[in-house]
Amino acid sequence: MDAITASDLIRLFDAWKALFSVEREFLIALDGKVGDSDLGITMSKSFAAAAEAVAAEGEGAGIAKLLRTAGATMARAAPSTMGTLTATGFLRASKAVEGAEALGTAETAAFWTAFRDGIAERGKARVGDKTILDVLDPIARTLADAAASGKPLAEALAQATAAAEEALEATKTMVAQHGKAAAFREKTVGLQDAGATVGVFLIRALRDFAAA
Amino acid sequence: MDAITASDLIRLFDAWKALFSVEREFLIALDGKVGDSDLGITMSKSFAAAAEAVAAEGEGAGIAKLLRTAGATMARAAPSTMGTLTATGFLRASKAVEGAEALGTAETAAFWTAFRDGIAERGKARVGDKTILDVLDPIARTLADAAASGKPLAEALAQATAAAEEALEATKTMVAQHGKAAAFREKTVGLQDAGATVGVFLIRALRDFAAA
Amino acid sequence: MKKFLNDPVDFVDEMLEGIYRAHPQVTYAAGDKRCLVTANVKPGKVGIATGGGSGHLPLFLGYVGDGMLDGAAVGGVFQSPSAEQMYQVTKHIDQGAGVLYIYGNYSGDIINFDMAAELADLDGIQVKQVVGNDDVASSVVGEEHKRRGVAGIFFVYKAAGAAAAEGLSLDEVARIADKARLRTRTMGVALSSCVVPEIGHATFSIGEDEMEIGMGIHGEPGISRTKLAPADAVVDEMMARIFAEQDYKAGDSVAVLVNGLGGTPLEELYILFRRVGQLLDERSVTVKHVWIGEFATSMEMAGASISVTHLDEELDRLIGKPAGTPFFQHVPA
Amino acid sequence: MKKFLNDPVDFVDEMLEGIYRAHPQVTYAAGDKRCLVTANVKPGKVGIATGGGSGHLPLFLGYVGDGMLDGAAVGGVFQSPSAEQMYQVTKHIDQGAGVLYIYGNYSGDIINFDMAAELADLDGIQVKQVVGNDDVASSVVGEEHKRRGVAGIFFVYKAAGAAAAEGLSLDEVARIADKARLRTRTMGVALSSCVVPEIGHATFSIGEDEMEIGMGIHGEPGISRTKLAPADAVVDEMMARIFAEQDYKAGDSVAVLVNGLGGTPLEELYILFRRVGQLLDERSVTVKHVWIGEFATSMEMAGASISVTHLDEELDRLIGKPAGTPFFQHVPA
Ligand SMILES: Nc1ncnc2c1ncn2[C@@H]1O[C@H](COP(=O)(O)OP(=O)(O)O)[C@@H](O)[C@H]1O
Ligand SMILES: Nc1ncnc2c1ncn2[C@@H]1O[C@H](COP(=O)(O)OP(=O)(O)O)[C@@H](O)[C@H]1O
Ligand SMILES: [Mg+2]
Ligand SMILES: [Mg+2]
Ligand SMILES: [Mg+2]
Ligand SMILES: [Mg+2]
Repeated sequence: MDAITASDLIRLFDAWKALFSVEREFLIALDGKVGDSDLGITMSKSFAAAAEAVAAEGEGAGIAKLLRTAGATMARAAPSTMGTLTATGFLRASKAVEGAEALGTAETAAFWTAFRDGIAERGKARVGDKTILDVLDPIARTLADAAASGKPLAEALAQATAAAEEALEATKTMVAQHGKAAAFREKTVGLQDAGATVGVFLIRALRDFAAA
Repeated sequence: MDAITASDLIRLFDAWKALFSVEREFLIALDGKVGDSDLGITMSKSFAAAAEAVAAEGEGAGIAKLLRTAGATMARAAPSTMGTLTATGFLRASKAVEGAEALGTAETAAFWTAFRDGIAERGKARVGDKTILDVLDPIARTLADAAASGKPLAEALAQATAAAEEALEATKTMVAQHGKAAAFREKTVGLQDAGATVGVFLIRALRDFAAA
Repeated sequence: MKKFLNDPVDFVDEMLEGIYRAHPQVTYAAGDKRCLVTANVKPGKVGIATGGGSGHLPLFLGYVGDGMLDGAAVGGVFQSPSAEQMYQVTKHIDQGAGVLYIYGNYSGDIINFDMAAELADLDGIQVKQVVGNDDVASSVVGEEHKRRGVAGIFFVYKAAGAAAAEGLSLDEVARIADKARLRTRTMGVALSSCVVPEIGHATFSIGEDEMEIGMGIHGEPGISRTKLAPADAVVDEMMARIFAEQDYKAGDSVAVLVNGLGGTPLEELYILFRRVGQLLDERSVTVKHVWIGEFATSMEMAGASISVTHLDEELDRLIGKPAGTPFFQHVPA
Repeated sequence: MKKFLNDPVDFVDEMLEGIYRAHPQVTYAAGDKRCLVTANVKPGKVGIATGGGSGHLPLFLGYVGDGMLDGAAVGGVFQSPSAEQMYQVTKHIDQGAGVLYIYGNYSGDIINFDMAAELADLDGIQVKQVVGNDDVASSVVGEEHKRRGVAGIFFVYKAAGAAAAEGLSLDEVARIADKARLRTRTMGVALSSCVVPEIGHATFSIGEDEMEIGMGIHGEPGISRTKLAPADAVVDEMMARIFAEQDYKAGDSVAVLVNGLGGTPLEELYILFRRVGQLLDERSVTVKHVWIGEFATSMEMAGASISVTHLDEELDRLIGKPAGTPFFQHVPA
């Protein structure tokens, strides 16, 4: 597809919900290594709640409103670090695409840029700190470049996903600076960051959704 | 010996001290079956303290005073049930032999009668309740009979010891009514009472001491 | 044994050193740290003394303070203090109005308190005794005199302490203590053992999924050992036994103590109380006073007890009165 | 898992039901039991809110009451409450004088309190934040902003609560809270693990004869795991790290909190305090205030922490002021 409409967005949340239900145990185990094992629980809970909320609201509400509903729902459903950060991301993305009828490459770039900035502001982490930000930053940059050079959405998302996957791999070399993992210091080297993994899951599912 | 003098009494406490030091672990184990395992500790502690106290006081104090010192010392040294009961026994025995220069059969009978009565009064147990009283009662009765019929001390003590041993055996059929053992109710049947065992130890050592 | 201690032999005395350092409101009599007394003896007041083994903090010494007790003789872990120590506490706190002993029904304690009372009597100090026997699980109805004293003694202290603070006579304070005793019942449940420092290993063993209803606070055997049931079911069983003891009518009121034995988190005690409250609601019995926390422990034993005092007007009023000790504060709303 | 509970999923909510049943001094905002607020909001006073995961009773909600805090957002066990819940608490307790957030330095809590502050700001409610980071073991000097908040937050609550009760402005209350935070240090030691109800097994494993110095109250890794040492040696090591942090001079004074993590008997905490007092004596540092007991727990974890606040005159005075919550009473002598 060339652009994501409000009705697409509702189905996208369904896809994300299904994804995190499948990856629940994997994320629990991943967060368990240097954390508290809650990530799989909170992500599956919050995306399930968001998917239901946007479906209940319906496409008539429009993209921005749907994203706001998703963010607000997630904040309530799973107030963990990642739960609140992703909620913040969707709330900021909502503002960034205010008035848009559909998300083409430019709007999708604006979406992820706002998503990244919101999380950066809320979490006060920097790129290189071994957080979700390490994949959100290349996602936002790649999409902005793609938008500037007028690439179609599917191609832009494929590039963004590749960049995110590479960035996720790079988190293995980093030492965690934030959250529960930070207490484990050098022991976090060699492990991929759990939050960054969530970032890759999000963009990968979006790519597949747009490619379908 | 025909009668126990003040200097004999000091040596008798030494014999009791040695006895309870030897029987310490046995009494710990016995009290541990349906109690709190402290009997071996408290008896060895209290007789050691009493033996030292009467030795320090010296024979010049006389029998009654030595017994009072022993009782008061034991009360302080080991305030467990049996510690305080035996302390009470010695304090009452002290009063009963007030003025006596030596303990012949009559005085020894008075001693153990007071010892028994003191413990009965303090502990409010009855014969048959599976306590030390079950051996103190036949000891006191046997000695009183022996005194009435003018038996020599050694013979009287031999009879009393035999009666005590029989009575101890009989505690096996009883259900404990007092102290920590009471909580175990029917489970105490088949076991000899720990306190009654102490009673037999006391009279047996006295018999051996008087026979020597 | 996982304990913060130095030499196990010094456990009680080092604990007491910590207590005297922390709390200038208490001091000791006769040069013996195990004769703990209030630093603030009230002239003319009936004295109240308690005592018993260590290992149950805040019981026993923790209730020495304003509106509660005046002294406590402190024994070794789970061992009675000596008659001499009780007597020294008695002498120190007597203000000419006599002294009431309130302690738990254990033979070692009884025998020593009896002896202390005799010694005090020789000094002309009038002594009365009330012996707590609230543990329903420890003997059947009709044999209440055989029952152990456990956490419910807190309500006896509270009522008697308030009565003494009001200036009542020894006879009156003893009457009130005895009434509180007669109207108080406790049921306990243990999930794990305690460890006595000088012994160094668990007093008893219990399976990873088992509970023992009715176990005593020194590990005395209880009524039944079964698989750990849901909290509500545990409370239902405990409260059924408490309800069976007294005639509770709609409109009656009670004081409730949900007590942790040492190792059980406070969160769980509130989950237990939630169900206690529901059961009392069902009977239209009003909870006038409630305390939840650790009031009578057994070292690190995991478990809890529920104590209920069937109130009359007098007990209601006295239990509600203010009190202040280093371990227990009650400031009426 | 040996716990008194029904369905683990209901653990926190059933605990809260018990709390609301027992303590009419607290209620909840916005129809959400996890938004606990005082029933006795003081007109015109600066509001103080806290919040954090459950499983630490009496932390956090236990300090809501007179002279302390006005509200607490309650999370799942070891999980942050939501920004929405914090915001609802904020709205309820604001009396026009603004609201101070005091909570521990954990990313989930920070992110949610930040978001709540943003929401409150939209309503025109002024919010300030002080984030407790007293745990010396959790990061080195120079990186104090990375340190976790643990039991020492009690002194921040106490000082700020007293300041707010005196009618000081939000800026002043925040200044005092921040000073208390900067002058407070805590060291912890764990002997056994806790069990999170929804997980059902120990968070970490530790040998039968081991201790971990510096472990966090959710089981975060500490500084060193060694054989359990005698109590005095454990205190010496902990206090050496606390002394190294601030310049203690003869004649200085401190407030001390010896805190049990849940499974450790009170007796042992007094044995620890005995040694703390000796070490302070050696430096001629005076203990002006001391609390010993369970103030910030980690479910049934065995272990303890020592918190020390280096007092100045203002903190001394404020920490000594009266306070009364369902879980904590302070009645100055
Ligand atoms: N300050 C932060 N900014 C951005 N991301 C963060 C921050 N702190 C933690 N994270 C991310 O959150 C992930 C863990 O999320 P989650 O399990 O929800 O945390 P917690 O269990 O501590 O609340 C980490 O892997 C990291 O990517
Ligand atoms: N009321 C009593 N009267 C007489 N003897 C008693 C009484 N209660 C207990 N005993 C005796 O004490 C013995 C246990 O003594 P001890 O171990 O010192 O008790 P505890 O450990 O309970 O203080 C019992 O075997 C019994 O013989
Ligand atoms: Mg996590
Ligand atoms: Mg015994
Ligand atoms: Mg405890
Ligand atoms: Mg506890």
